[in-house]
Amino acid sequence: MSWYALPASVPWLTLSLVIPLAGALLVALAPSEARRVVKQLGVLSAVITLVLVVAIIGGFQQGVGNLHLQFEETLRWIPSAGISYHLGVDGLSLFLLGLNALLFLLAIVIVDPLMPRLKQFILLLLILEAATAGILLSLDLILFYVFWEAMLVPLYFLIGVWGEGRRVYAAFKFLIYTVIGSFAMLVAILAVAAINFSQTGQLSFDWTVLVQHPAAGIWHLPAGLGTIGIQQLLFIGFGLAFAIKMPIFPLHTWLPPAYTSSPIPVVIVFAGLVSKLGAYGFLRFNLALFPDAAHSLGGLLAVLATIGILYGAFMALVQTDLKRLVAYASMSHLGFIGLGIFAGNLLGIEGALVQMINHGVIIAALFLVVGMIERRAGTRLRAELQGLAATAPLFAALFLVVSLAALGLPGLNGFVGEFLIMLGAWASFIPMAVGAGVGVILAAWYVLRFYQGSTQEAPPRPSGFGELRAAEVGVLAPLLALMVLIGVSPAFFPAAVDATVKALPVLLR
Amino acid sequence: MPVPAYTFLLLSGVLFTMGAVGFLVRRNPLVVFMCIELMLNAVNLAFVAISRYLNSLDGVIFAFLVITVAAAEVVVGIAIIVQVYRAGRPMDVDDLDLMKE
Amino acid sequence: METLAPFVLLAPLAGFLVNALFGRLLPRRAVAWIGAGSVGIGFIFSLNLLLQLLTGAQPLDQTYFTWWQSGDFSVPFNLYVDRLSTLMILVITGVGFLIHVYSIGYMREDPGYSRFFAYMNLFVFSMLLLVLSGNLLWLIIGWAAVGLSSYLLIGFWFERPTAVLAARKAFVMNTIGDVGMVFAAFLIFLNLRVLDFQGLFSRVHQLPKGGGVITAICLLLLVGAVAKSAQLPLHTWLPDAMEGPTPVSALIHAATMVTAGVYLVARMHMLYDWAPAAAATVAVIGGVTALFAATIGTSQVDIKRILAYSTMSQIGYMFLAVGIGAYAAGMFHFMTHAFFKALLFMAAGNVIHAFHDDQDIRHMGNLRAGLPITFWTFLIGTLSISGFPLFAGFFSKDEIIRAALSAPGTEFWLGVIALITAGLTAYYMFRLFFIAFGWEWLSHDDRHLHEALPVQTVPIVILAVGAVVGGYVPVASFLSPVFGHAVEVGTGAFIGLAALSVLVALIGFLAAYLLHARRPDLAVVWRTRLGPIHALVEHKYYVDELYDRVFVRPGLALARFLNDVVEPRVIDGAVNGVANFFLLEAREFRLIQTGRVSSYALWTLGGAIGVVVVVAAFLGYLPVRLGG
Amino acid sequence: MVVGFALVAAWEIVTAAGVVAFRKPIYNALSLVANMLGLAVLFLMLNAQFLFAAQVIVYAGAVMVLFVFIIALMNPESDVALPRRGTEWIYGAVFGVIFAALLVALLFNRGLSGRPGTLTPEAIAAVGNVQTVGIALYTKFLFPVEVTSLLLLIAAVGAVYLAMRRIR
Repeated sequence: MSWYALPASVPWLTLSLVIPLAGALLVALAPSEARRVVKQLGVLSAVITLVLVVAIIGGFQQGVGNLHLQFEETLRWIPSAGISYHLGVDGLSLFLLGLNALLFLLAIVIVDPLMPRLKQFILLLLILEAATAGILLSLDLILFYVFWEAMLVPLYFLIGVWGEGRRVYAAFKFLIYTVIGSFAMLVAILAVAAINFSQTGQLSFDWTVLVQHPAAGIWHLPAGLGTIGIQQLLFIGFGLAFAIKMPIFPLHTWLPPAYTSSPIPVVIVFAGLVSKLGAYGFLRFNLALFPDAAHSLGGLLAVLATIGILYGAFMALVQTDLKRLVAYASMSHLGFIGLGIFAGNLLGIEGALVQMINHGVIIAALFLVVGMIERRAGTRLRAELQGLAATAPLFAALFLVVSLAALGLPGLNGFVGEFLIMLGAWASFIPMAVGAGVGVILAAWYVLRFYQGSTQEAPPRPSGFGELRAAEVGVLAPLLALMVLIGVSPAFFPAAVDATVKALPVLLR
Repeated sequence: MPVPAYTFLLLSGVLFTMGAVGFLVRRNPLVVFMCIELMLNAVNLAFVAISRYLNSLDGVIFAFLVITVAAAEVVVGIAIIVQVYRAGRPMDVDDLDLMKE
Repeated sequence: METLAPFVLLAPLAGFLVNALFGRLLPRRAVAWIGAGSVGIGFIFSLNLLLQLLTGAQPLDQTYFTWWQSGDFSVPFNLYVDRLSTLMILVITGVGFLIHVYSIGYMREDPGYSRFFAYMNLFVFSMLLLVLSGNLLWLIIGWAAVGLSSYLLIGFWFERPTAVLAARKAFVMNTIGDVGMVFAAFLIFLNLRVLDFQGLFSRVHQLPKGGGVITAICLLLLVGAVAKSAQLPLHTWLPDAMEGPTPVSALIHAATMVTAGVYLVARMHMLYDWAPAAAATVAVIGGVTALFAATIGTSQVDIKRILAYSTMSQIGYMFLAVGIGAYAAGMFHFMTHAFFKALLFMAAGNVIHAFHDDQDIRHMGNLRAGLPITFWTFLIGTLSISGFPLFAGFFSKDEIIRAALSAPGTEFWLGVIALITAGLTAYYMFRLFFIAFGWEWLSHDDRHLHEALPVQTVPIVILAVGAVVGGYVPVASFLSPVFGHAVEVGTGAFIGLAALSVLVALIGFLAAYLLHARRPDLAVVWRTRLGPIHALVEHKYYVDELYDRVFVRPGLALARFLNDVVEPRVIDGAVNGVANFFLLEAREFRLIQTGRVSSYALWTLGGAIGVVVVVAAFLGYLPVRLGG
Repeated sequence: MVVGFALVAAWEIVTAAGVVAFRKPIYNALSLVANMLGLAVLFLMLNAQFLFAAQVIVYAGAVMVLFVFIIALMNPESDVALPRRGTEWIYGAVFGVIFAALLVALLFNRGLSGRPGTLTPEAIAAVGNVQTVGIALYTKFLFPVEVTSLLLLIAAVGAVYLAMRRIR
């Protein structure tokens, strides 16, 4: 944002990875009976990380640096294989990094200090934070892969151990899906480096190297079955991992059980952030490294994304469990992000980028609201809730703002992204934009059913539903502030990401 | 060079494969461990051979580290086996499926 | 002017923020002062803007900050103050202020007092934003924000299931319109690379006149206008919206918000002039809606619903006007309509309060003694809307009918429809008046009806003055810098047409007098004689039922089908099927999770082989070659 | 030299087969000792005297003593008594053959390539084998060595911990 210049001698990005890990170490060393200390350590390290990340965002300067990357750090790791510890931040990752720090802080703040195995829970959350930050920051494909896999482990345990319902089933389904995707990605990573080696004679897994030499060539299928472009193959390899993570229809069936089973602090970062990492991966790798394939396969993926928008919206319409409802709503919104990415033009991609932030903010707030309802009412079933606005007007008011942002009301943040995405989609594939428009109408329908069903009509049910406490307002407040800020004046966003997006190879074709 | 490099590598590959097959087909945990040792040794051989033919010490050092790690692994592994044995479970890796859901 | 324009917006915004954040802590009197006062301040600022324009100031287009800037997609936040928007903000803040004052009395016993004023202020702010915005994007933001405040106020009494449903219906239908407008914005930007009005108006002629693009743009804008203004076919939310408190109906669903569609077409008149087919569509929709709603209005018994259909019908007139290019006439009717319809609604509110929230006109009657001020002002409003000579409605409606009749071709037939509608209007309004305010035949002398407080009656009286003298305001010449000068008709034609429309209104009045004051038994006879037609009209042509069968139920059924069949059986089933297919041979390996070390090792080895094969193939170490 | 290598290689394969095939664990263990000693000889042939010593001391000495000790302590039944189940071993064998074939194919297809370093046997001999290795260990590879030592420590602690508690 160019507010100031940070001294270049400090490894800022490494610090933002190390601080959560250091926090995790401190938590590990603390006695597990000292619940308050454990939680405060967790909160403290998340706060420090957030401050650091905000400092990085403030010191980010648009259009500066090699490939617009800033705060770059490179350390030799396995030089003979062209693998290095290479971190950097640019317009693609900058605000996601901030979202990461914010959501993890909120997640740790709302952890119930009396929960079983509190210490391990916070420990895993902090490790997860470092892993997700690493995914956003790494510029080396192998390093990226390491973080990508490292993310899986804490997430698996957070769902499998602290989850609810069929938690082991949910965690395992998630794991299987992800591992299949990861395998495809690993093969593709190795292949990318190998092809680059055969084309340039330089063995490197470095994104900054690979991005300058897109793979070329065609593979002749055996027995004259036709040909397939190498880029397309690699695109599919990477894309499978990211499409599963997002998820893109029809690879989504792990999502409802996983979100429904996750405890609220986990689902906030899971839905709010981890799903965005799939979209980020598409931008960082698929669109940057395989621009030709992005053009040839973008249409297909845009169709799938649009189906996802509509499918998620219809599913959300009839869910009875609020958590499941929000899970499908999230899927529908992610369809928008996918559509923006695969529209493959400046506005679509910038819309997708800003919508990634918006979606993180909105979905986290929605799940927070569901958590508040569940904690008070002891149920998440829509049929058992009614009229809560009468006993908890403040809750209803904040819930309303969140709902409006979720259905994309102009003036709040959801609209900004959806507008740009649909504009970008309209420029590329008009039918997809129209489909997305139908999704917006459906969103108004299901979000209002959700909001009105639980807060309106009379008599209030359950009757003893209490008003929000100051701490809960405090947790929602930063999210609400972001909703309004991004909705009213989002100009800071393109000011920071424009240069990076414009330089994406897919736009230069 | 009286013995070509690839003969060492060939031997290494054969030993490794034998270890892997043993690992897969044997069910006595102690024997399974021995098969792992066999595989590690095969890899060591490859390291040292390549190191020798490239006039470098890196492979030797790596083999040294592998030996160390293998020792550590054997210690922990055997400790676990002893525990399982003391708990009265059968000595069959196929019956050790506690990791199942 | 630069400094003043934002304050018109900021005053109600401040009122909203104060009442929303601290309203529950403030005393009611303070809430009322803030709520009404902020709109009053906005009115004073608007008057000042008017004064400046009248004394020769140029229209203002001032940019305050940038909303989004990337590539040539640049959207500022700018305000555009010309004579059209000034007329709008005068009506919004002026009538709005009176309705706020009225609400102080009307809502005095409601527990949600501060919430009500917060919502009302939010509405005024949003409406002003809509009108003052200097580009399409912020117009859309204001557009949606008025929809939001309308939603909030329709569902103000959220304990009532009907109100909740009505609110949701209004919101979803308006969202359809919003999406239409957003698409129109896309087409505009992608073809002309601008979204601000000045740029748009200067570049619109780059498009071929009457071509597909400009027609599509205008039709998509029309979707938004139709949804917001409750015109066919997106009209069904407006009658249900009467679930909201009566001041809301007066302000939002009569005077201001529902006329936003008219404003939109008038604001975009350069586009509609460039797309004759789209403009004709606007006119046809307006004419048909005017007649359609008027017929429904003849058969309803809920006082607010009759007024709601009347509103639809009157807005149909305005659409007709702007559709045939008589923009000034449409805006003129907008202004007079704001006066008399707000008046009618607020008077109806007094009646409803007097009858303890009973809205059925058949339970009312003979109100002259109990509610004298309400009675006389309602009569003025009725006369005005029916187009009786020298009242405001007479002038504005006549101008529209005249414009339509004097035009050639199909527009002439629209003029005929407008004439018929004028007669129907007089009929249903006097039917309402006779039954509800009544003559002698239904005497309830033992009732103790109380006239409303002065805080409620004074605004009505002021509006009654407006409903009389509003017709003498030279709106057309005031707006001539925006729309150009209207075509003048000769004096003879003028008098002839005026006489015609008065005649038609008189017929309507006499019919109402005969059927509902003189011979009520005749009304019963005719109702049975017209059996099926009456039922069709009484059930609003079954449009609600049609939409329910065609959209709502199939939508939910599709959703259930996806949820119950497709998701578990097809998609998840396919996933599990793939897994089963590959693992069929080795049942012990069921989904890798055997927990057995050897099976894990087997998978590992298999994976290693796969990786080695692929990498080797890529590097060219195998006879099969992959890659470059 | 070639004859020596052939002998040792044959020895290696035979003993490895013994490790895999013998039914009684004590025979497996003894085969493994023999195999490791053979490997040590191969190290010697490859001019890695230091590793030769390490192999004999650590593997053939310490590790194998541990194995034999445990076998003697527990006297586990041999595999023979256990009924054969499942078909995994077929997959194992098949995969093993494929893997071996792949390695061989790769090896003969491309041979070896790489950038030779400077530490020829003569250069090493000039300083002394152990010294060269020692210098490399404590300069260039200091960090891995330290990490490995930490790993050893953890393993020792873990083993003690495991031995102390009874699992259910």
